Amino acid sequence: MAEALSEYLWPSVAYLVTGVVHALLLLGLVAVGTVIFIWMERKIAGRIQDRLGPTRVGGKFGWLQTVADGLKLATKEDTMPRDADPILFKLAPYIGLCASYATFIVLPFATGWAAVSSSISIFLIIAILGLEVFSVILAGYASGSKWSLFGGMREAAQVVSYEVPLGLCVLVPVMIAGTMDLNAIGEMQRGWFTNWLVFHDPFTFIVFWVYLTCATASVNRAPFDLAEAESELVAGFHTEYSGVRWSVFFMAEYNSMLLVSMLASILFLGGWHGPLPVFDWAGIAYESAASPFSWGGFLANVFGIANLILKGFLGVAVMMWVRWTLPRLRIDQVMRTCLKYCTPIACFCFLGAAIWCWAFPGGVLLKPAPFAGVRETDEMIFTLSAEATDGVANSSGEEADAGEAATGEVAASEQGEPAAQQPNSVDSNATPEPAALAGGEQ
Amino acid sequence: MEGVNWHSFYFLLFGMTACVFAVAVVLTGSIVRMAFYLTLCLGATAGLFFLAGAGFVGAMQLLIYVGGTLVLLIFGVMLTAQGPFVSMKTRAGEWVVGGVVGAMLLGLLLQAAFRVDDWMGPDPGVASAAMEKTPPGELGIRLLGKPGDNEQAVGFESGYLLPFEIVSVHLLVVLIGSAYLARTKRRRRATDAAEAEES
Amino acid sequence: MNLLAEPVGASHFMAVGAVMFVCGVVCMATKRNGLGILMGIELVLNGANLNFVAFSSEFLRRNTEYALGVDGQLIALFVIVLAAAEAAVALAIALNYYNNHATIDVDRADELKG
Amino acid sequence: MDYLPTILGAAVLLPLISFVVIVLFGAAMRKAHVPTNYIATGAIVGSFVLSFTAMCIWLSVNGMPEVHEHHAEHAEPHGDSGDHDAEDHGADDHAADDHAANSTPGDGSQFISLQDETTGGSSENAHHGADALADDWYSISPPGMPTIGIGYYIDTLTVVMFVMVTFIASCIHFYAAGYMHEELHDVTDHEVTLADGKHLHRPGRFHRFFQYLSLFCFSMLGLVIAGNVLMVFVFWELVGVCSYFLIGFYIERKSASNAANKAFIMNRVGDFGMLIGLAAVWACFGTFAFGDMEVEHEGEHVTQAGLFSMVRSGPHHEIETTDDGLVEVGPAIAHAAAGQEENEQNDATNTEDGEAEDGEGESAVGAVIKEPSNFAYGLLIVAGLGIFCGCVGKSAQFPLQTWLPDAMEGPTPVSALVHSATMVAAGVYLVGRFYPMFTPEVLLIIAYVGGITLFMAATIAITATDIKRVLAYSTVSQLGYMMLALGIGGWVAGLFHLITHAFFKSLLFMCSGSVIHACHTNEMTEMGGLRKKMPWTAYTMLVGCLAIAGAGVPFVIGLSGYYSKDAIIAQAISFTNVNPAHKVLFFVAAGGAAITAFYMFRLWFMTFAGKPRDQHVFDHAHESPKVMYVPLVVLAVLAVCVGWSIPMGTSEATGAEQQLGVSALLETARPVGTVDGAGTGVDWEVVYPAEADSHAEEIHITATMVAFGTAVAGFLLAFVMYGLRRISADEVAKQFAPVHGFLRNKWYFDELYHILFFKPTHFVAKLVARFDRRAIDWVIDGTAKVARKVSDTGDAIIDKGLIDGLVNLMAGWIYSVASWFRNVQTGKLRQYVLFIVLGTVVLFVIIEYSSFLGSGH
Repeated sequence: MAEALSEYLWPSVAYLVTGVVHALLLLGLVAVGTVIFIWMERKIAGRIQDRLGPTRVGGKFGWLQTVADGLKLATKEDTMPRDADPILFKLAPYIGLCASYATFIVLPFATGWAAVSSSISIFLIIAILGLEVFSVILAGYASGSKWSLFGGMREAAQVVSYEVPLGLCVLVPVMIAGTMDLNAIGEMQRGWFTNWLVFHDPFTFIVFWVYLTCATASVNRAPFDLAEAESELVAGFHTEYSGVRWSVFFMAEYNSMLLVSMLASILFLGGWHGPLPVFDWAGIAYESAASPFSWGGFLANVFGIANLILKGFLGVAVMMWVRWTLPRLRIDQVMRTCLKYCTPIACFCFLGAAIWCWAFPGGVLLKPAPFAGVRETDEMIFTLSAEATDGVANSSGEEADAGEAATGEVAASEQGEPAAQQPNSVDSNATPEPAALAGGEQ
Repeated sequence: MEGVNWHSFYFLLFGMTACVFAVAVVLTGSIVRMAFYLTLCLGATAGLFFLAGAGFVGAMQLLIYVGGTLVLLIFGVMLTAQGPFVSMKTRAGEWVVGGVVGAMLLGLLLQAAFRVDDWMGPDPGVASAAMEKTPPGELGIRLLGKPGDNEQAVGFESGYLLPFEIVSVHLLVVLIGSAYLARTKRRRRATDAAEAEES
Repeated sequence: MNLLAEPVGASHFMAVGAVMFVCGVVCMATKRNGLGILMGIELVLNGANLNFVAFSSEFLRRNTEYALGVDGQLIALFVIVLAAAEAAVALAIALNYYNNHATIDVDRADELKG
Repeated sequence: MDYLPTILGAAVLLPLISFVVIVLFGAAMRKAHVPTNYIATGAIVGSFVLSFTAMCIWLSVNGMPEVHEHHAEHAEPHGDSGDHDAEDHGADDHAADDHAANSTPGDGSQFISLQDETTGGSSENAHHGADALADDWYSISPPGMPTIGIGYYIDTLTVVMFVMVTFIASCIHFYAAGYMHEELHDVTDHEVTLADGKHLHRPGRFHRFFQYLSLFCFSMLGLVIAGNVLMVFVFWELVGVCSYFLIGFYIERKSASNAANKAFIMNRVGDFGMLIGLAAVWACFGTFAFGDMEVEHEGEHVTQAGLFSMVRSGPHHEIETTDDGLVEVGPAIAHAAAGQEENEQNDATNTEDGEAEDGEGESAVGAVIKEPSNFAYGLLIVAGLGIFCGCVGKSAQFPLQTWLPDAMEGPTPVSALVHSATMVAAGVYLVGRFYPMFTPEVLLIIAYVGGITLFMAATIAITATDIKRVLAYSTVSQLGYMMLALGIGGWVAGLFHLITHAFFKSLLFMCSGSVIHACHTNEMTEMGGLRKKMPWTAYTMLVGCLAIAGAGVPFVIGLSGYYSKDAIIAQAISFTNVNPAHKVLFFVAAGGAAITAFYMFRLWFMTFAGKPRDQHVFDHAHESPKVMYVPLVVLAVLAVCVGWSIPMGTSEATGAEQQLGVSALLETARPVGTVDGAGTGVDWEVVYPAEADSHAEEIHITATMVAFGTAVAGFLLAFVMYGLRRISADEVAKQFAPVHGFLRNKWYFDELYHILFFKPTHFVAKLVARFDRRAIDWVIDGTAKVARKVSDTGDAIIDKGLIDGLVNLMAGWIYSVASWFRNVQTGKLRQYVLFIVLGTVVLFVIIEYSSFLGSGH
C-alpha cells in the first residue's frame, strides 16, 4: 500500500500515512471488538444463568448497553490510594493495553495482509503477549494493598508458568509448517477444511485443546482468573482501580481474548480459509502473499478477514461459555494443571507430531503445502549441506517472482529514498540482499 | 521531510529510551521502579536488536528476558520488598566513587566505540534497512551444527551444536537447582523463626 | 552528523551498549538491594549483547565482509538464555538469603569477610 | 559332519551356562521359591538331546557299524596300503554319503582314516572305520608350531560316552529333584551336633546342589570331548573339584568333609603322576593333541600329526623301535599339497611310506617345527605309567581305592552320578582314549592293578553292611574289571563294560538311594522285607543286580552285564592262552564274577527279602515319589537292553551285515593299531592277541560257561545264606573271624596309610612348627624391637626438631602474610565490583598507552 501511495506523495509521508491507516484499522477492530464482547459477555452470562441479560438500552437486546457502561465508567471519579506508587499505578493499565494491542501488528488477517508481516510473527506475538503480565503485576504491586499484591503475585506465577505449555503447543504447527511466519502457516491450510492443521494428525488435534486451555489461562480468564478471584481477594489486582483505568484493564483482557482465539484459528483452524476453497475454485484468490494486486484477490481477502474474525468471535464465545460454566480453580490446582498435565501432554504431542511428520511427510489428510518455502526449509533442516543454505535464502524470500518484484523496489530505493523502501521490505520480507540471503557464502 | 532516514529515526527513538531508562534504573531508589524501568530499557534494547537485523534475537529478548527473567525478578522483588527494604539508602561517598569509576569506564568504551570509522555506518547512499534480515532458519541450522561462515574456522566444524546441547542441559540443571533451593528454604523456616526468637 | 538523515553504524549501537553497561556497573556498585545488583547484571549483559548484535549485522558498517555474521546473534542468544538461568538461580539464592537473614541487604552478607 | 563339533560343543557348554545362571541367581531364586533344578535339568536334558542328535548324525554319516570276520583280516598279511587308500578315498569321493571323508577338505577338521590302515587297507573293509574329527577351537600357538589349544577329538567313543553321560546325568537330575527336596526349605541336620548340643539348623542348599551338578556335567563332558591331554588334565581337575564339592555337600558333617578331603588328596596323588606323564609326553612329542589336525602353515594346508600317529609310526601303526632300542617317532608335520587334497592328506596322516614323508615334512617345515626325535622306549613307559597314575587316582584303583567308599558320604544322587557313571569312569575312559600310547609293559601293569583292585574290592564288599558301601566297593571292583580288560588288550570289552556298568550301577545307586530315603539309614542290618513296602525300588534293583551279575540265558540273550562281562572273560582267556605266565588274571576275573554275584544278591536279599530286622524302620519305610522311581524304571529298562546289538540288515555299500549296538559301535572306534593286538613287550615277555581272537568259537563258549557258572554259584550262595537264611551269616563270620575282620577293616588300608603317611607327616609338621615358633619368630621380634628403638630416636631428633620446626616457621610466615591480606577482603560485594571495573579500566589504559607508543606517535 505504501509503495502505491508513494507515487503520489513523499515516500516518508506515504510511509507515515500507511502506518497510521494500519494502526487505525487495528484500533477500530480492537475497540469495536471490545464493545461487542462486553455486550456478548453480558448476554451469554445471562442466558447461561437463565436470565435475559441487558434488554432495554438501545431498543432491542440492549445492544447499546456497552456504550452506556463506557459512559458511566468515563464519568466515574478516578481515585488512587494514598500509599500507592503513583507512576506505576497510573501506568499499569496502559501497559497491558499496549501489549495486547501491539500483538495485532504482526497478525495476518488474510493472504499477505498484515500490518507488519514478519518471518517470526507467531514468535513475536507470543513474546509480546507475555508482556501483558506486567500490567497486572505492577498494578497489583503499585496499588499498595494486600489483595492486589496477592493477585499480582498469583498472576506472575500463573502466567510465567503457563507460557511454557502455550509455547509448546504453538511449536507443533510451527514445526509442521516449518516456518514461524503466521502468513505461511495460514497459507499452508488453504483448500478444504481437511487441510486445517487441527485435522493434520491426532496429536495436533489434542494439542489444539491443550492450546485452548493454556490460552484461557494465559489471558487469565475463568476458570483461571485467580488474579481477580473476588471470593478470596476482593477483586485481585484491580481492587483499587476504578473508572477509565479499570475499563482499560478490561479492554486489554478482551483484546487478548480475541487475539488468542484468532491465533488459534490461524494455527489450527485454517485461519482466513473457509471450510471450502470457494475462491480458489473461482480462481480469484491470491496465489501467495507476494502475488500482485488484483481486485479478485482483494475481494477474496476481504472475505478471508471476515472469516477469520468470525472464527475469533466464536473462540471468544467459547471462552465466555467456559467462564460461566466452570467453577474457578484453586491456585495449586491451576499450577498442577499447568505443570503436571498441560506441559507433559504438550511435550508428548510435540514428539508425536514430529514422528508423524517424519513418518508421513506431507501428512495424511494434509496435501503437500502450497507454501513453497516450507518444504525447502525442513529439507534444509534435515540435510545440513552447503546448498541447504541457499534453501534458507529461498525460504526467507518466499517465491522467485517475489524476488523479482523486490529487486525492482531495491532499484527504486537506490535513488536515495530509503523511506519508500522501508515498508515493503517489512511487508514481504523478500529483499534479496545477497549478503543477507546467502549466509553461507560470506 | 523526505530526507528522513526512518531507520536512524527508530534507532534514536529506541536508543534514547534504552539509555534514559538505564540511567533511570541507576538513579531511582525504589526497587520496584527499578524493575519497571529495567523492563522498558530491555524492551527498547529488543527494538534495537530488530533495527540491527536480528529479529529473532529481539523476539527472544522480549520473550525470555522481558517476559520471563524480569517477571521473575519482579516476583522476587515482591517477595522481599517490605517496609524498610523498599529503598535502602546508599551513602553519598559510594555514589561519588561509583559515578567516577563509571564515568571512566564510559569514556573508555565510548572512545573505543567511535575510533574505528568502518563502524561509523554504511555510506549515506546505501539504504540501511536491516529489520529481520537474518532468517530464523539460518540460526536454526547453525544451532543444529552447520559449520560457521568462515571456512578457516578450525575446531569449529560442528557449529554451535555442542554449546547448544550444553546450554540445554545447563538449563535443566538450573531448573532443578532453583527448585531445590526453593524447597529447602520452606523446610528451614521453622528453625529460623526459633533462632530469631533466641537472638 | 545529522542522525536523522544519515544511516547509523555499529558505533552508535556500541555507544548505547556502553551506556547500558556503565549503568549496570554503577547499579551494581551502588545498590544495596541484592535484587538491584541482579538488575545491574542484567543491564551489563544487555550492553554486551547489543555490541554482539551490532557487530553481527552487515548494515551497520562500511565494508560488510568483516561482519560477524550469524555467530554474533547466536552468541547473543546464548547470553540471553544463560542470563535467564543465572537470574533463576540468583533469585533462589536471594530468597534463601532473605529467609535466613530477614533482609536482602548485601552489605549485611559479610560473615565470611577476612 | 562339519558341525558335529559345534553340536557337541554346545552340549558341553549348556551345563556350564546353567551353572553360571544358578551361581548368579540361585540364592535369589531360593528366596523366590523358584526350584532351581528346572534350569539344571533343562540344561542337561538339552545336552542329551544334542548328543543324541550328534550320534544320529554320526551314524548316518559313517553308516551302521558292521560285523567282521576279524580273524580273516587279522590273518591277512598287511601289505603297505598307500595305493589302496588312494583308491579308497578316490572311491569315497564318489560314494559320498557313507563315508566321513566326503567332507570338504580344509574345513579345519582333519579326518584320520584309522580303520583303513588297521584293516590292512582291504577295500571291502574300508568303510568299516569311522574317522575321528580333531581340531582346535582355539589354539594359543602360531600355526605350524606345536599347539596347545582348546580342541576336540571326536570319534565313536566320544559320541557314545556323550550319550551315556548326558542320559544318566539327566535321569539323576530328575531323581535328585525328588531326593533333595527337603533342601528346598531350611533343614536341621540331625547328624551334626553343635557345641550347644543342638542340631545344626541351616538354610537349604537345593540350588547349590544343582549348581555343582551342572558344573560336574560340564567338566565331565569337556573331559570326554577334549582334544589334547592338557585339556583332559584341566577338565580332569575340574571333575575332581566338583566331586570334592559334592562329596562334602553336607559340609558340617565331620565325616563328609573328611571324605571330601580324602577324595581330593588321593586324586592329587594320582594327578602328580599324571603331571609327570604329561611332562614326558611333551618332552617326547612336543604336542599334546591326540589326533592329527590340519593347520594353515606358510600358506598351504599341512597336517600336523597328533600323538597317536606319531607314536604309532610303524607300517601297521604299531610302536616301531629302531635297532638301537629307541622308539621311532613319526613326523610331526606332513604336507597336504593342494593338488590331490584328500589322498595326500591321508597319505600324510598314515605314515606308511615313512621316509618320503619324513623328508618332505622336514624339508617343508623343519625350520619351524621342532621335529620330535626318537627317544628311549623307557620314556614312553614312563609317560604311560604317569597317565595311568592319574587314572588310578580317579577311578579308585589299588592302591588309591580307599577314597571311593568314604565318598559315599555325599548325597546318593551324587554317588550315583559321580561314583558310578562318570567321574570314576573318567579314569577308564582316559585309559581307553590314551590306549595307543601304552606300551605292552604298561598295559600289563594296568592289567595287574585292575586285577588286584577287582579282587580286593570284591572281597571287602562281601562284609560291608552299609548298603552304599557295598555298592561303592562293587564299583571299585567293576572298575578293576575294566582296567583288567583294557590291560589285557580287551579295549572294546573294557569300554563296553564301562558303558553297561554305568547304566546298571547308577540304577543300583539310585535304588539304594531311594531305600535310604525311605529308611533314613544305611545299615542293611536294620532292613529287610522292604520288597512289600517299595516294590518299584525292589524290582528295579533286582534288575540291576541281575545285570551286574551278568545274568542271562547262555548263548541266547542276557542282560547288559552278561555281554560285557563275557567279553572281558573271553579276552582274559585268549590273553592267558597266549602267555600262560599270567594265568592268574583269568582266575581273578572269574572269581571276581562269582563274588560280584554273591555280594550283590546278599545286598538285595538283606534289603528286600525275608522278614524285617528292624520293625520301626520297616514301618516308616515307604515307596519313593514318582519323580524318583520313574528314572529307576527307565534305567532298569536300559540296564537290561543296553548290551544288545540289533542287526540292521546289510549295508548296500559293502555286503557286510550291519548291527546297531554299543559293542559294535565301539568296535568302529578302535584306536590306531590295536586290531592285531597291542603288540609284544620289548622289556618283558608279553604278547597281546588281537581282541578279535576272543570272538573265536571255543573261547567264546568257555567264557560264557565260566561267567554263567560263577554267577550262578555266587547267586546260589547268597540265596542260601541271606535269602533262605539257612546258613547263618554270623556263624560263618565267627568261623572265619580273622578273615572276616581283615575284610571288615578293608584290608587295613586306612590304618596302613595312617601309619605310613599320616603319622610321619604330622611329626615333620610339628618339628617345623616348633622351629617356626622358636627361631623365626625370635628373629622377627628382635628386628622389630631394634627398628622401634631406632625410629623413636629418629623421631625425637629429626622429625620433632628439624622438620616440625621448619614447617611451623613457614606456617608462621604464611599466617602473617595472610592476616595482612585479610584487610582486602571487606566482604562488601559492591567494593569488589568497583575493584573489577577499576582493574578493567587500568588494563585498558595500559594497553592503549602501549599501543600508542607502538604506533610511534
